[in-house]
Amino acid sequence: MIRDFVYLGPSCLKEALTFLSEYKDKCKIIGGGQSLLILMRQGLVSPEYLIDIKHLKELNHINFDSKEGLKIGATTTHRAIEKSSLIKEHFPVLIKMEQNLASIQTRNWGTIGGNLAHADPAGDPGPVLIALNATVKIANKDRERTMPIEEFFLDYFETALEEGELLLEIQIPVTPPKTATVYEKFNIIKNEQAIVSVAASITLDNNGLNCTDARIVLGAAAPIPKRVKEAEQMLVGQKLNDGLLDQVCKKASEEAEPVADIHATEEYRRYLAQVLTKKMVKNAWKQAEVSA
Amino acid sequence: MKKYSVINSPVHNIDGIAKVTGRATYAFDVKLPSMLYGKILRSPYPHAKILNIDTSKAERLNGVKAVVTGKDTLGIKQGIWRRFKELCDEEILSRSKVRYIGEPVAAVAAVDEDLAEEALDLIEVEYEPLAAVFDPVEAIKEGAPQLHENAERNINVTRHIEWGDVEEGFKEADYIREDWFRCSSQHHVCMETHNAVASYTPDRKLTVWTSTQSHYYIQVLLAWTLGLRENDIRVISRYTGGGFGSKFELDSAQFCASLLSMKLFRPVKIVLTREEEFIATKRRTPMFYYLRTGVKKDGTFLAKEGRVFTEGGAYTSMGATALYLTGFFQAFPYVWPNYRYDGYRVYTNTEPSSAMRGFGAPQATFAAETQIDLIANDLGIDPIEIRRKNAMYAGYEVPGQAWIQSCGLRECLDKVEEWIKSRGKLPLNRGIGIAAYGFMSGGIFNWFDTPYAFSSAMVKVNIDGKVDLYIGSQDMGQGSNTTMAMICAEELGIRLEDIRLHMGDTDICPVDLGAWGSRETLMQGNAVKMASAEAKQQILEFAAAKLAPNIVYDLDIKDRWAHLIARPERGISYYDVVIEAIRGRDGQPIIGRGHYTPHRKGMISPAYSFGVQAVEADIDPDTGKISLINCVTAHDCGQVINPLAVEGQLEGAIAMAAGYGFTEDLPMDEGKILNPNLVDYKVLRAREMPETKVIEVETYEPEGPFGAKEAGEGLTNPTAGALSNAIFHAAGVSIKNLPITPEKVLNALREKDDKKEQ
Amino acid sequence: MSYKCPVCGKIWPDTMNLARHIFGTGDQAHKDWVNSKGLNFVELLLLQTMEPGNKGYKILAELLEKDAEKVE
Amino acid sequence: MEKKLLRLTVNGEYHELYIKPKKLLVEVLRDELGLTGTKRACDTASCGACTVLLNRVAVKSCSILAMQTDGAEVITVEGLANGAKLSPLQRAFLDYGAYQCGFCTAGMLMTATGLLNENPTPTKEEIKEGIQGNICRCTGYNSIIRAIKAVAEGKYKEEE
Repeated sequence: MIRDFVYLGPSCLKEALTFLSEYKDKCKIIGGGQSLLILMRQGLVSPEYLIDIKHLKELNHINFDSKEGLKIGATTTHRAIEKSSLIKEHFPVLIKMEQNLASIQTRNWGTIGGNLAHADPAGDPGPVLIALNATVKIANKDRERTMPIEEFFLDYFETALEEGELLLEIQIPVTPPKTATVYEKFNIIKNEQAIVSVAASITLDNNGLNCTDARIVLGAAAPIPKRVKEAEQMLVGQKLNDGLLDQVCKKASEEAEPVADIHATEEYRRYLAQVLTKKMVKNAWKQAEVSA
Repeated sequence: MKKYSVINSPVHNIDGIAKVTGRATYAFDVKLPSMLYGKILRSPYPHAKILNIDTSKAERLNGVKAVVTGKDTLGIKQGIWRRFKELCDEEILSRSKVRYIGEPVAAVAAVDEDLAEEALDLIEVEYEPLAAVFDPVEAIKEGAPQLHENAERNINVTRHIEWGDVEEGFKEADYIREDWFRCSSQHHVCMETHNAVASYTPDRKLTVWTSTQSHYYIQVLLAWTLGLRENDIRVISRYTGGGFGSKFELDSAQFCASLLSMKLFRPVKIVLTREEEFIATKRRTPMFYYLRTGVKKDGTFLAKEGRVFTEGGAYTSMGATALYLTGFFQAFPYVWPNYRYDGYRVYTNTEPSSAMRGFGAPQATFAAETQIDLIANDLGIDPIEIRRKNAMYAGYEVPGQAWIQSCGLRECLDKVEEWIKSRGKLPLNRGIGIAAYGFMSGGIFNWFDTPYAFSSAMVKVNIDGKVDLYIGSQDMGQGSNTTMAMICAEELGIRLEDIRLHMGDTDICPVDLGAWGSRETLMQGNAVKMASAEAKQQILEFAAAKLAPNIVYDLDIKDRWAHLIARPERGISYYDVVIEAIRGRDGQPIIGRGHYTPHRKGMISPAYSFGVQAVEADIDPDTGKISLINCVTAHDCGQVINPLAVEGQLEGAIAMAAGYGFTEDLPMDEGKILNPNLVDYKVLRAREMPETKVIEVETYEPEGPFGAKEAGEGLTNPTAGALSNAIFHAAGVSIKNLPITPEKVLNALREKDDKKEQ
Repeated sequence: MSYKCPVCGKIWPDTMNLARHIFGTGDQAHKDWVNSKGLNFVELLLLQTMEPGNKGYKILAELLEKDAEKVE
Repeated sequence: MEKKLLRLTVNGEYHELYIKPKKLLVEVLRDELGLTGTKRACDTASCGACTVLLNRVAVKSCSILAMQTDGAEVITVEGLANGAKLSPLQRAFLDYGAYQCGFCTAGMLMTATGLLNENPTPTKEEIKEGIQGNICRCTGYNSIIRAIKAVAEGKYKEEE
């Protein structure tokens, strides 16, 4: 049962931030509420005040600039991202990720900001955005700050957002040349949550031979979307070969910190991390070779 | 000229428009003036004594109107096996003891749902936790915690079937194989959760709107447990949002809402949440199967010995029937000269297991069909061939059990074989597996101890030719309303739109035992046909008088034309003759009555459906993940009445049975179900469905209306077995433990590789 | 010749069928009768299931040969 | 708890309601407006039975705070037919037997309507993706997919 609360519909971002600073831990932000309302119904969250930012135009945008890269407002719906021609052109991996994220109904109403702030370790955007080297813009009523999205996730359902702070925007830098990013999740029923997911981003030198940068991120295999940095390092400076791939994906599964639940044992999750890492690194590499 | 003018043609369901326009009113939608909302407090312990319940705080909460506990009941231990007292073991609000997590201990009525829920937190229950047991094999051991006084070693029911001489059979056998199988549980997941609106009025009459498969059973069980006269209770169930076996026993919503309403003389509505639905209704019976099978080297079946322990959960419910049927269908659909089955249903401190679509047969079919392919493989015989060699046939008698009057199994095997051949060579990591199956068309057993006929119907012909058809059967989506109307129209020689159907209301409808065990088409169908024929006969008497034919001529009605069969042009309009007939009878409407009760039809059922299903599946060797590609079913349900409904039943059964095969399960920890929601409980969705194809193999069943048999429930039997065989043929591993998860497949593949290396 | 169930009076062609009937019915009355004869109903059931050879039935059938009323 | 004003146009009718802020859209539709065609079957946004069109796109009304829809346009299953004229999808569902117990049907119809609003000619795979968020326990989906495909292929025109 959802407990009663005071509903606050700020008319602008400034007012929203003022409410936040005023009600602190007594309040919660609601975007699309696709996760929050379920928690509230289960009585896991029962705020006294609910601040609705869903309708704030200032936070609902998708912009691309060849220097600054992509900027997605926090209340942009998943569906808007999925349908954006800008994103399709510059970050197709986000489209594929969105197409397999929950149901169309949920994507129609749910927001990217809400998804990230919920910080579900099995969430899809986290790993991809980390692989894309994204940063997030955060603000309270007095100041703004940005941080790599990698540092945004602290623990299960816990983020770096401090009291009074709001997630405003996701910023994705322009993709370096000879770079490709891919993502895949393993699940039994399509569009449901990942049992394990892997995002990989590979950058090659100008001749498309050696790896100059690699980012590999595991989803649902740790308390947070987890970069497997040792595995990444093994790739840097190397040429693609099966022996290397085997070592890399083994390392990735060693770096994973999965837990068992009713959907999979810890061992199986580790194993999936290995299988998917191999597949993703290979795919990213192949795409990077042919990319501009 | 077509043999039939109404049946065997696709039609819109007669309640279709109500359903696609949102006008169909389910009990879930019922709202009455001054209605209150109820909630049920449930046990957090798998096994505990109730020492005391203090409801005073809850009663003081503003807006709470009443709280009831076991003390407010007559303390009757009820059950659906009314003939056997000791199998009636469930008080819906227990007075002394709880035996599973989720068992009701109290119920609240308040002005709104949230208040009722709040009040639950204010009820103080003092429990004395008891040692609990969850595994039947543990529960049967000496010294295990005992759930029920009279159930030594927690043995609830045992069933034994035997024919021939099994020992002799094994002596003759060239090859004997033993296997062990674990069949998991499954939840019905009806889209409409269990619910009831009960309204007790000062004239001491109780009306209950509810979602049920049998309004008659609910009427009787409520009368018994509430101490009311049966027909002072009216149960209304116009629409039922899915049943699948979960909705013909008395449930906590029906009982608690009634109890609260009787205390308050106000309508009370209780709707179970999805979580309550999962933890505290009923579920498919988990089974541990041992099979020992002896065959000749040419594949001829000689002897089979089956032993089963079923996880009964806390109460008997319908589990006793599932225990018998799994034993019977373990020998289906083949000729076994020697067979022995010993089945044990063991009480455990878990949610009671009971009836679910297939009723013990899907478990039996999974184990049997998986083992048959292993045997065929061991002996180097083709899976189709070994089944063809041993298939049942029309005229076969299952010794002491059943008589098969119609059986299209061999033709089904031929059709499926053709399809498999048409697939040619399959790509790597893909396989096709088959499973043969059969099912009953309604049970002949009467453990409910009804004095009524199993099915009854009434037909009333009005002056304008419109016909009122009164039936007791319950449409829960399977389309029985339409099927019955079609049978009535066909028999009377009129059109579907001439029928006005009355169902789902004990005040109006003649008794039928309800929609379970695939009863309706055959049993209710026979009653409807008989009632229609009786009405038609009365009309034809007047037609004969009018047409004055030579006495040797027979008359009939077809497409609203009453005529001489030999000379169809000599006739009279149905409308005109109806007017004549009613006038001629001093204005009485024409009334036909029909009923059906099986007599001398063996132990199980008057008729059996048969079929063969082929499942084509891919396995990802890297992850063990299974994807369904095709599912083709050749199916003998006798004469098809409603083709669209048969196709729908078949495809729906595949989705549910494939779920049983590889995604659905109810994992527990100390009796607590760990996935009581639709996020963690995985039902198949659109993207997981294979292409489906139905091949109708028509036979004529003498016992069925127009030769019709069961078509729907039995279709859940083959899929899990066919899937496990597909995996066996694709990857050479056999998984005997449902559900067949990617992890199990992967581990099996690895074991296989390890063996190779050694 | 056939045999009458000492509990419910049902007639069976031979004592094996009668034994199976007693197990199959398995209600309190039938259990009690078996136990009253110095056998343990549950132990016989387990014997029947846990080991091949129809042992449980046979033991009860032997008892019935002596105890059950025979009818022409 | 103070009630708030909610302005909502449902099936073309404008409503002003005072509701508790915690009310979900599905509760307003079913309990306040008596539009019980929209169902609820899960509480976890899993089953899609509560799907309605909100400003022409399909959403799950069990997971939307009614207050967040202030000023919006909602279409429920009751709004699909025009008098006796059923919508193409409704007619296709009848012809293909794309419903059985009927409890998921409203959600399926609204999801499919939303799907065809944005993409009038979806492929079979796109249709499957479109209804992936809706559970039907009776039909096994294939008849529903056939019905939607038939409409997408223009077999059913809007009735004039």
